Order: sequence, then structure tokens, then C-alpha cells
Amino acid sequence: MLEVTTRNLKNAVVVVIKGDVDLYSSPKVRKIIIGLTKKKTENVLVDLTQVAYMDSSGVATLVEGLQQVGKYKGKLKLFGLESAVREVFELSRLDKVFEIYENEEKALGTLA
Amino acid sequence: MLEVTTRNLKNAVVVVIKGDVDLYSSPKVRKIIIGLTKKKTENVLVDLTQVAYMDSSGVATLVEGLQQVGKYKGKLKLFGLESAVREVFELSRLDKVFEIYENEEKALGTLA
Amino acid sequence: MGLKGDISKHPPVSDKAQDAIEFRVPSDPKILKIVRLSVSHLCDLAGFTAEERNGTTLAVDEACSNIIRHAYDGAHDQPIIVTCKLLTNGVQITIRDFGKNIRKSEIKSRDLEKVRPGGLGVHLIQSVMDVVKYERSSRKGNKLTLAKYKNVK
Amino acid sequence: MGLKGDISKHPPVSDKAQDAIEFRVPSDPKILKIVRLSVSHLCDLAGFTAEERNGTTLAVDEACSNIIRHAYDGAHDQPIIVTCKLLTNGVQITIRDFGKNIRKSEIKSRDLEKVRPGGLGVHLIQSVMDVVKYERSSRKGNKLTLAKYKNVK
Ligand SMILES: Nc1ncnc2c1ncn2[C@@H]1O[C@H](COP(=O)(O)OP(=O)(O)O)[C@@H](O)[C@H]1O
Ligand SMILES: Nc1ncnc2c1ncn2[C@@H]1O[C@H](COP(=O)(O)OP(=O)(O)O)[C@@H](O)[C@H]1O
Repeated sequence: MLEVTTRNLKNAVVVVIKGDVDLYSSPKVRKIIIGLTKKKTENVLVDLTQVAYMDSSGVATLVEGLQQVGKYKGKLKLFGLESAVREVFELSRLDKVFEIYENEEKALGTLA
Repeated sequence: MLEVTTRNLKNAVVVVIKGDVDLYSSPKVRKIIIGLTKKKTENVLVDLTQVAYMDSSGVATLVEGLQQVGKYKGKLKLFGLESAVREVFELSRLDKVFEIYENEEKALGTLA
Repeated sequence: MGLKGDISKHPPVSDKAQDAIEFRVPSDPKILKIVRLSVSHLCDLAGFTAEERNGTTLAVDEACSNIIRHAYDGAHDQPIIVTCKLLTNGVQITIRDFGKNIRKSEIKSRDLEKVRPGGLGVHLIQSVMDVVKYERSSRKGNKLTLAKYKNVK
Repeated sequence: MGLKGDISKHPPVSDKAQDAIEFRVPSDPKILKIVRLSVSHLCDLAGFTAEERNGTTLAVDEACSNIIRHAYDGAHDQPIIVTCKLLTNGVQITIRDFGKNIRKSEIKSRDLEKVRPGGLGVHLIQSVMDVVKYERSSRKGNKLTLAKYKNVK
């Protein structure tokens, strides 16, 4: 039921996630994000606008992605967090670790 | 959790239902609609735009309202049916018994 | 009514006990929404269309409502057990109660031509589901077996 | 971890058996959404704020995920029993499994300063719930009691 698609922009790849990210569905997210980091995609923007729920397995997947892009000095940024998703990041004290933006425009605006 | 509010227009009262109408919540809908028919409200428009689910107890409530307004030559019209709600009316073969409109504007347009 | 469609014609494709989800809920109208949310999601897992999902969810809701109103005469504190099985070609749902034994002759849908409130539940259940089978339990109570298959007309 | 908050300090205000909703589900990640939908609606019935509801739903999801991954080592066909009780001042949820007995010393949240994937579940459960009590069953398996009360800090 979870859908993950990617959209290529000039200077970034947007990963659009649609659905709940939990133990059942996070492997699908992981596959796509790790795939992008293997290709050393410079800027990965994760669109969470359509994610109403994320658990720790989803958060772990994004942390892993962040660590991978860090290895080649790439960026992984998040945008469009619903309140339930934002709460999980806050409770995990990762809201300061990730770059989190309101929407795609603002996330794009921070790219060189 | 179901909310039922009414809005008075010049020539009609709009009953706005928000939430699922089932055995638990339909008494709340019934109370409002029967209240209006007791006051012989000439035109009762039921706004179902925000109703994602209705079961036979909800349908029964609306049939009862229709019969009550019929007694004093009033009107009861429905609008804004979601597909799940529309299906229940079709399965009950009541889609031809009720006057059903797409939206409030169209329902209002049919009033004298 | 009795058997609608013969359940043996559509054997459950997977029926290991561990595939079943079982809910034990009180006969309180408040819990209907929880049952609906669960059944609806199960239908998504089964790959149902929106129409198949809405219909199945409605049927289970109507069946539980009837148990509350008829088998338990409106009591809110009696047990209902809903068991859902995901089949590869659909879902099977059994609903058990421990109330008054049903008289099969009473469980029938009425003439829809006469427009009146009520009396629609059994009709809706029968129109929507591929299998509708009411059984009296050997002791107290009843068991209703419902099934819906994908892509059946 | 052991007891967080003392459950006896907040006695369930209503705990007749008939107020409980019980789910028996397989240890399959697919069912997590059904459990979440149900718990989330129960929280609505309890009159929780969105934050209280989201937190409670998350905690139950994390607890079930941990059972699947740790108590059952990823097996998808083992039983989990989730029992939910509506209290007048909140909800109580117990989650039972029949897997490996937990070592309480192992169930602890890690240092969050070290940013790494994983190891967040227990922390999330503890941050959100007012009662978190792990018990080993006298035979095989474990029982986790969670509770959340309205308007606590
Ligand atoms: N679970 C049940 N136990 C006992 N009787 C039932 C049950 N379900 C349905 N019935 C009988 O079938 C009749 C038709 O049910 P239904 O179509 O749901 O309409 P209504 O309940 O509004 O009368 C009921 O009036 C009742 O006599
Ligand atoms: N239900 C459980 N059964 C057995 N061990 C558990 C259970 N829940 C948690 N644990 C133990 O607690 C540790 C921390 O769990 P958690 O915070 O969810 O992070 P993670 O599971 O990612 O390691 C786990 O690694 C495991 O050793």
C-alpha cells in the first residue's frame, strides 16, 4: 500500500513517499534511498507530505540515509512533515539532526 | 465524534453532518432531523460532504425524515454524497426515492 | 436466510490459524468503527477495489449491528467475536455471538418497494457478500460466515 | 526497563471484562496498521488530544514491532494478543506474546546523543506512556502493560 516514487530535478532527486512508514513498509523506503546513496546522488529530498504515520523503523531508515550521504558529502533533507511524523522526530531528538523544511520550495531554496 | 450542526438560510435549513453515521451515531442525526420536522421546517437540506460512511441505521433515519416532511408537504434533499455513501443508497434502492444533488448550490437551485 | 453461494465452491486458499485476526469486542455500538477500520484495512491487504472494500465493511458493520440489536436486545456488554481471514482471492469473516438463537426464517430481507425506515441490514449483507451463512451454535449463540472474493461480477 | 509510573496509583476506573477489546493477531508486520487504526480510534473514544492519541498509537506499534523482531526473531506466524481497555481517564493496553522470555536488563533505551539507525523503540514507548511495565510470563512469553492518562503533564 505504501508508494515510493522518485522525481529527478536539475540538482536533486525528490523521493515522494505516500502512506504509513512502519516495520512492514520501511524496507521499501530503504531500498530506494539506499539505491540513491549508492549512486552518490548529491541532493536527496524526502517528501513526507503524504505520510500520516512513521515509526522508529522509518526514522532509522532516514538516519541510515543521512549517514550514507554524509560519507560522500551529499545532502539528505526532509520536508512536509505532518504533526504525527514531526512528533516522532522530536521524541527521538532527531529534529535538530535532520534538515527539515516546510515544503519542497523551501527545501530546494537551500541547495547551492 | 460525529458532529451535526444546522445552518439557517432564507428558505431552507442545512443539516451539516461530519463523521461516520452508524448505529452509534445515527441517534444524534435523528434527533436533529426529527426536531426540524416537528417544527415543520419547509426545506431540509442534508449536507453529506463530510460523511465517509453511512450504514442502514443512517439511511433509516433519513427515510424517516423524508416521511415526516412528506406529511406537511415539506422537502428533504441530500447533497454531497461520497461514493461509499452513494453505494449504500443504491444498494437500498433509495437513490431514486431521495432527491440527491451534487452540492449545496445545486440543491438550493431546486427550491422555489 | 441460509446459504448464499456455496462456501465449499470457494475453498479458502490459505487457512492456517496464524493467518486469522480475531477481535473480541463488547456488543457496544461504539466499537463498530474499530471493526470497520480493521475490516477495511484487511480488504486493502486483500487487494480489493474500493467498491469491494466498502461493501464488505458495510456488511460486517450491519451484521454486528444486528447482533447488538437482535441477538442481544440492545445490551452493550455481551461478547462478539469477529475472525478475519485473508484468502489469496479475498477475505472470509466469521462473526460469533452468544445471544438468542436466531430463527433462520426471520432473517430475511424485506420488500424494498415499500419505502420505510429499517429492515435493510440483511438485504445489504446479502447483496454485497458472496457467501452469507447463518448457523445456530449447538449451545447458545450464533455464527455467521461471510466471504467476499475478488472480481466476482 | 521495569515499572514506569506505578499502575496501582492510577487504578483503572472501569475494568469490567466487557469493556475490553481484544485482538489476536499474527506476528506479521502487515497487521501493525490494523492495530494502529484500532488503538487510534480507542484513543478518540477516550477523549485524547491528537498528541496523546498519536503517542499512544506509536507506543503500541513499537511494542508490537519489538515482539515481532525480538521475541519472535522475525517469525510472522506467531500469536500476539493486544487487549485494550477504555478507562474513564485514559486507556490501558496489554500486549502478550509467547516468544522468548525477555531479559529486563536488555530492554532499555540507548543514548540518543549517538545518532544511529535503530534503538529508538523502547525510548519512544517510555517517553509517551504513563505506565510501561514488562513482565515475563510464568510459562513462555511476556506481558507488557501500557497505560496513558488524559492531561498528564
Ligand atoms: N443477528 C441476528 N439475530 C437475530 N435476528 C436477526 C439477526 N439479524 C437479523 N435478524 C432478523 O432479521 C430481520 C431483518 O434484519 P435487518 O434487515 O437488519 O432489518 P432490521 O434489523 O432493521 O429489522 C430483523 O428484524 C430480525 O428479526
Ligand atoms: N519485546 C521484546 N522482547 C525482547 N527484547 C526486546 C523487546 N523489546 C525490546 N527488546 C530489547 O531492547 C532493545 C532496544 O529496543 P528498541 O529500543 O526497540 O531498539 P531496537 O529494537 O532497534 O534495538 C532491543 O535491541 C532488544 O534487545
